[in-house]
Amino acid sequence: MARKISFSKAINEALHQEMERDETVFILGEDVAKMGGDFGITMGIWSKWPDRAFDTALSESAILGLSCGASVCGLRPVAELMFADFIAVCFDQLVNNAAKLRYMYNGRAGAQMVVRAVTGGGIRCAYHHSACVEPWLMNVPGLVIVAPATPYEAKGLLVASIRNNNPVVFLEHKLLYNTKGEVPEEIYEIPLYKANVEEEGTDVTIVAAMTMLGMAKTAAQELAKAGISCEIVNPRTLFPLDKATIIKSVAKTGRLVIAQEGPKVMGYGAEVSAMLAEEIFEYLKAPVKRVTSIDVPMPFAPVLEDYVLPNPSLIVDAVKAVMAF
Amino acid sequence: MARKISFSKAINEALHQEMERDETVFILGEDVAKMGGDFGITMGIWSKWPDRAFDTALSESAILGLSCGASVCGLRPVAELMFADFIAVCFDQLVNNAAKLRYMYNGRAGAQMVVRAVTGGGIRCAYHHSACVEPWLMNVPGLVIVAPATPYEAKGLLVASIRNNNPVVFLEHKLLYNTKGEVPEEIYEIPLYKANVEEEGTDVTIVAAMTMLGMAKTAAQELAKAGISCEIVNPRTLFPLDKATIIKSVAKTGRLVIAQEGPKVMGYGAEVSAMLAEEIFEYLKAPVKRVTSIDVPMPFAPVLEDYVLPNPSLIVDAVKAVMAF
Amino acid sequence: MALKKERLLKVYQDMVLIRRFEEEVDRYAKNGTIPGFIHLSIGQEASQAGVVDALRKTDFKFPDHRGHGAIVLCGTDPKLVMAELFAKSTGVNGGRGGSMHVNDLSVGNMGFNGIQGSTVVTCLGTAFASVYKKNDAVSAVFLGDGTLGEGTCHESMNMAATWKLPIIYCLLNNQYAISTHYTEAHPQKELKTWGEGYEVPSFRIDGNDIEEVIEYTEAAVERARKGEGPTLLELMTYRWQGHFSGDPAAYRPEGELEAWQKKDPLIIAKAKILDRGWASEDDLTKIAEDVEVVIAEAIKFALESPSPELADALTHVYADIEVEGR
Amino acid sequence: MALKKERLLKVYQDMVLIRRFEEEVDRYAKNGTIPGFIHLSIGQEASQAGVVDALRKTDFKFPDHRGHGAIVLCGTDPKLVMAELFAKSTGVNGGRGGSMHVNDLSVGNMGFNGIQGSTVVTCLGTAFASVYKKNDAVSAVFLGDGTLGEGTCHESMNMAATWKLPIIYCLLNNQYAISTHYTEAHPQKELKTWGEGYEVPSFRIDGNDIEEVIEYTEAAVERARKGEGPTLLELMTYRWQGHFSGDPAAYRPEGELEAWQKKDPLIIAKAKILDRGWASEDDLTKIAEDVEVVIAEAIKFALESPSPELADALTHVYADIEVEGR
Ligand SMILES: Cc1ncc(C[n+]2csc(CCOP(=O)(O)OP(=O)(O)O)c2C)c(N)n1
Ligand SMILES: Cc1ncc(C[n+]2csc(CCOP(=O)(O)OP(=O)(O)O)c2C)c(N)n1
Ligand SMILES: [Mg+2]
Ligand SMILES: [Mg+2]
Repeated sequence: MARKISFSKAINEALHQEMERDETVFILGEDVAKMGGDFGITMGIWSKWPDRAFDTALSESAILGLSCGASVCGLRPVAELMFADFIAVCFDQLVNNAAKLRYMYNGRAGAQMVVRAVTGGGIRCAYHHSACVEPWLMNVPGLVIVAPATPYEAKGLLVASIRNNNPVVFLEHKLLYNTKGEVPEEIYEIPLYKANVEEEGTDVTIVAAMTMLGMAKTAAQELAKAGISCEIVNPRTLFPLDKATIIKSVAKTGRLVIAQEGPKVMGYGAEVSAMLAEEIFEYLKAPVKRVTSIDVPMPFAPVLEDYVLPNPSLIVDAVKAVMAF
Repeated sequence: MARKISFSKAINEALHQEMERDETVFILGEDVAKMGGDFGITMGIWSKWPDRAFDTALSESAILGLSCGASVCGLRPVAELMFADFIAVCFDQLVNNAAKLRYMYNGRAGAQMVVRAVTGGGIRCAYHHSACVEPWLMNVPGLVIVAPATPYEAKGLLVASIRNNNPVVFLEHKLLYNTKGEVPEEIYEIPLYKANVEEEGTDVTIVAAMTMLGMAKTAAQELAKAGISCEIVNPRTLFPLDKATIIKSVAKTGRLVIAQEGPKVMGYGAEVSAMLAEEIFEYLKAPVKRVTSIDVPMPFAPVLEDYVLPNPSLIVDAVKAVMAF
Repeated sequence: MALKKERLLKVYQDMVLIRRFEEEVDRYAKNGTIPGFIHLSIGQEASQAGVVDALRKTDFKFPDHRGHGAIVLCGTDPKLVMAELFAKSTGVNGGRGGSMHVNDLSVGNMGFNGIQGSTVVTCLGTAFASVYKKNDAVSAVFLGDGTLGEGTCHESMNMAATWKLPIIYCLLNNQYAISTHYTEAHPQKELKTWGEGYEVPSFRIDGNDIEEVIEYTEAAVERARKGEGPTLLELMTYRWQGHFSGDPAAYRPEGELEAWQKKDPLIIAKAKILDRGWASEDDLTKIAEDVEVVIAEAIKFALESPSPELADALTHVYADIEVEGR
Repeated sequence: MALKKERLLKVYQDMVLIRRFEEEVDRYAKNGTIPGFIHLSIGQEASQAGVVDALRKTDFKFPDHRGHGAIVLCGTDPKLVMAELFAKSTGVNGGRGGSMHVNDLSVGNMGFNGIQGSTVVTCLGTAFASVYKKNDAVSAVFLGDGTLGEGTCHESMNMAATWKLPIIYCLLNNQYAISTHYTEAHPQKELKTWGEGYEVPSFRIDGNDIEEVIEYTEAAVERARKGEGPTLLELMTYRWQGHFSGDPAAYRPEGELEAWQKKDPLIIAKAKILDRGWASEDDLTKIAEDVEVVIAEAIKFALESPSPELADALTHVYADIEVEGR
């Protein structure tokens, strides 16, 4: 049976193998070099390539600005922003610089960079260390947002992201770091912009990414007992979205529940729902339900955070509701 | 007949009257004092209240940070950010400071501030001076986004925004500044969080804000000739959205077209559509169509900008399409 | 500057209190009782106690993320601070904020913002308000050597210096930002040089000597109250623990911690007290005992307090709109 | 430093060229032919021509929003720049960028970003790439006195100084940011003091004297190529026009413009040439005539060129994804 490693290890391995393969790849960020990253993800890179791993000051705009400029010179920066919440302090560099650089240079150059960011709630760090940032970025043409759910995806999608010539925001959910799964040792790519049908089903489609995928699977087992067959679609790339795969699934099941972390209003589930209402309205048999966090800043107390975050039983309820419609 | 003034004059008058009424109100921003603002909106305030109007350096994060701190001390800052695109450089101050301050202080204080920002395309200033920023902000609980479409709304909604105790992003569309309309001289409030049914109709609901309202009305006249009766709903407040009014209208017409400037993917139209698919799916008779900008950075050349922006005939086509469904 | 006897004894007790407070926090963080990340200020007591002591209750104090000490000394009952760290409903912020977000407007503790560099611009507003309202309240913001990397520091210092706002920038140079030494993140030999680039009075001082901290802070406060503008204090100190409770801090060279522990702010203050014959060992033991009572009460209170109600997650998002729960 | 004869004549011609270029741009902006906002660099020619002349084609140049002059002198055919401003498909950026976004990587013109302060961090990357690839290309970024207010300036200077990156910060102090005088937005008597806060060599120089500009830029270039790090040049100059073409600039005191016009960079250079007997009035008239030919051609080309095709709006958003039009 194949080798099992953790989500963190999978990312670390992808970085090592890409650094090995392509000397234009380098890493930068706060504490990513000598210490190997706040979450230990860049471990061992600096000792192997001291000239290609850089500890920076707390200057996120400089980190991304440098990455944009270096990209134009043909390099492939992989920047770490620690908590995704910090994208807010360098937001302009992402949406007005990186995202628009290729357009501005008429395709002669672009921001071929990866921004790794640790996303989501669950570790009791309250409202400045728990954000799901994809909604801030999905209205910005030029950006790519990748969201792996398993160690296998983490490695293959990161390799593809580093090789991709667009600015990629690579979301790493902190609750996934210690999850384990089968990961090939050799280097491989999982294509961007392609969703994955995780489980086939006939009654209802559940769209779920990152930690929500596991919750959706738990819910699906529960629902199977009640005789409800769920098809689970994992977007993998949140933006641009793989419309075709989602449309195909919902055209078959006629029902959709989106399981998404983060506030409901203008979460990425809104776009999934609106896209379907526009493209295959005639196939929809029931309301499109969104299972999300409660729309509040993330509170600190564990009981409160657990209450605010979505969970499998909420998915079960939502699916039963659309089935009962 | 009542007095007609321009959209800019209406905003200027609201500022003067609120400054007059409440001495905790002050204005700050780049060139807002002595020059009266890059767009002339704050004209005459500094000469009347030299101690309550402040020209700042090009330091948008400082402008908003100062506004947050001053709010906590009971003042009511009205900051101008010139082009809304610049919200990107102080994004953190809006989403992580202003938006969360009341939550953080458990209601003992909050960011009772207004951020005026000039939004949208149409003046050939390309991709860094044409943004529609509401999608960046609508997933952030705590914020309010107000979007006036007429001089009457501009005055009444700004007065309400200044008196409101939440952080309000007040969007002023550059193409509306010179439009004229009836505006009472006396001070008045138009309630926030309330949409307005601009025209009653029976066949289809068109949701349209700011400049899109005028386009929707033009389209509706055209459609009336074809015997199609449109109900036009102007959200006025984009976030939090007045769900009730939109739901009531669509429950009646059974059809919805959202006319929105800015890229389609994750534009605010996505939330309007998703909200309806969740709440009143059973009333929907046809696909929900979104008429938007093309999903690209805004190009400079007039022919290209006009091509990228939405227009009335696209609304006509979309309505005809949902009617033909 | 030598402090008066009573005052030195008082701030010594302050330092003993926050040292013990943090030691207990560390214990309950390590045994899993306290959730989330905890940044301990052990070793930095003189900087926290000195700055706070030189300010009034009505002044605006912005603690940093390593701020429990300053937070307690601002005047909030230690019980309520401890309960907040323990995520209890009786916490000063109802358990919604935790270690990084303890605030209490009634004592001028404006709280920290988890985004480094954010309070550095927020303090412009409290200082601006003092000028606007023509009162003499001063704003003091704590920031670390690493946080000085944020662009907001420039925007803040530039505006404060131009408008002569009453702000004291308390730059706690504890040598490291997580694993990165300040000399690797900044070009200056002394970080205070940065402040001179704005023509702002800037001083590098011994952040472990409570008398020196109070002397320079009082001078800065006086300038600020007189409308002479901001001051930058680079307080040289050291955090004994790693970045967070549990961080092995492997990035520190052999013996560095031990060298700094010889410069323990409590030992320095104690020596002064004894040298001057202002108290006996027994008197100081008595102080320690008094502190233990406070600490024990705080822990007991925190442990026995109930968790928040679920509905507490939903309040105060908006001033005028209710958020619906599940 | 006195330039060699040929070089002084060359940069004099450069300045005449960009002066005339801007005068024509102003005309076509005022008559509505050129769309959008136009920021004219008339009065700042010595700073633009001097800095560009001291650099190589392979160096990275980041013009500011008032950058037409520098843009033309980077080496792009003036025709293609003019056509870009006229929003024509033949423009160097196909008419998609316009005045604020003219770039041409083939001559090292990295273009401007409409968000002030953005290129100030982007240039970290081009400079970093020189170090990473072990070549000696230098990065030069133009920024205005107002733009110095942005937090990115701090993050950039802090990192560039710490890592000794080959960057020249060309701070064009033309006195105003729109209507705001630099003394109202910054605390320093001289803005170059800001750079000293990072222990970076910083100089305030006469931005209207082409020889002084070239002398200091060359020194900065040499330091950069030798790996000695960044330099800050505060170039004292003045924009004769308002902020944008059409701005009445009512905020300027009586006579200020006239005083600066006496310090016209072209007059200063011309006087040197004549004093040194390096050219006659006739020679200079000849230079002016040669320039007129270039300008006339550029205008003709721009006027006669076609507008972009609608499909041009859709290309190069992503490297690998087509955007669908209507
Ligand atoms: C904008 C932002 N970037 C990064 C972080 C993560 N972070 C939290 S504390 C810290 C180090 C701060 O170092 P310093 O300012 O010296 O304070 P110290 O921890 O040494 O007391 C970092 C990088 C953050 N919270 N916010
Ligand atoms: C982040 C940002 N804030 C504000 C603006 C609007 N703006 C454009 S130019 C300008 C003034 C710049 O002044 P300065 O840097 O001195 O350059 P100058 O116009 O004097 O050449 C302002 C405020 C902007 N483009 N970007
Ligand atoms: Mg530190
Ligand atoms: Mg200027």
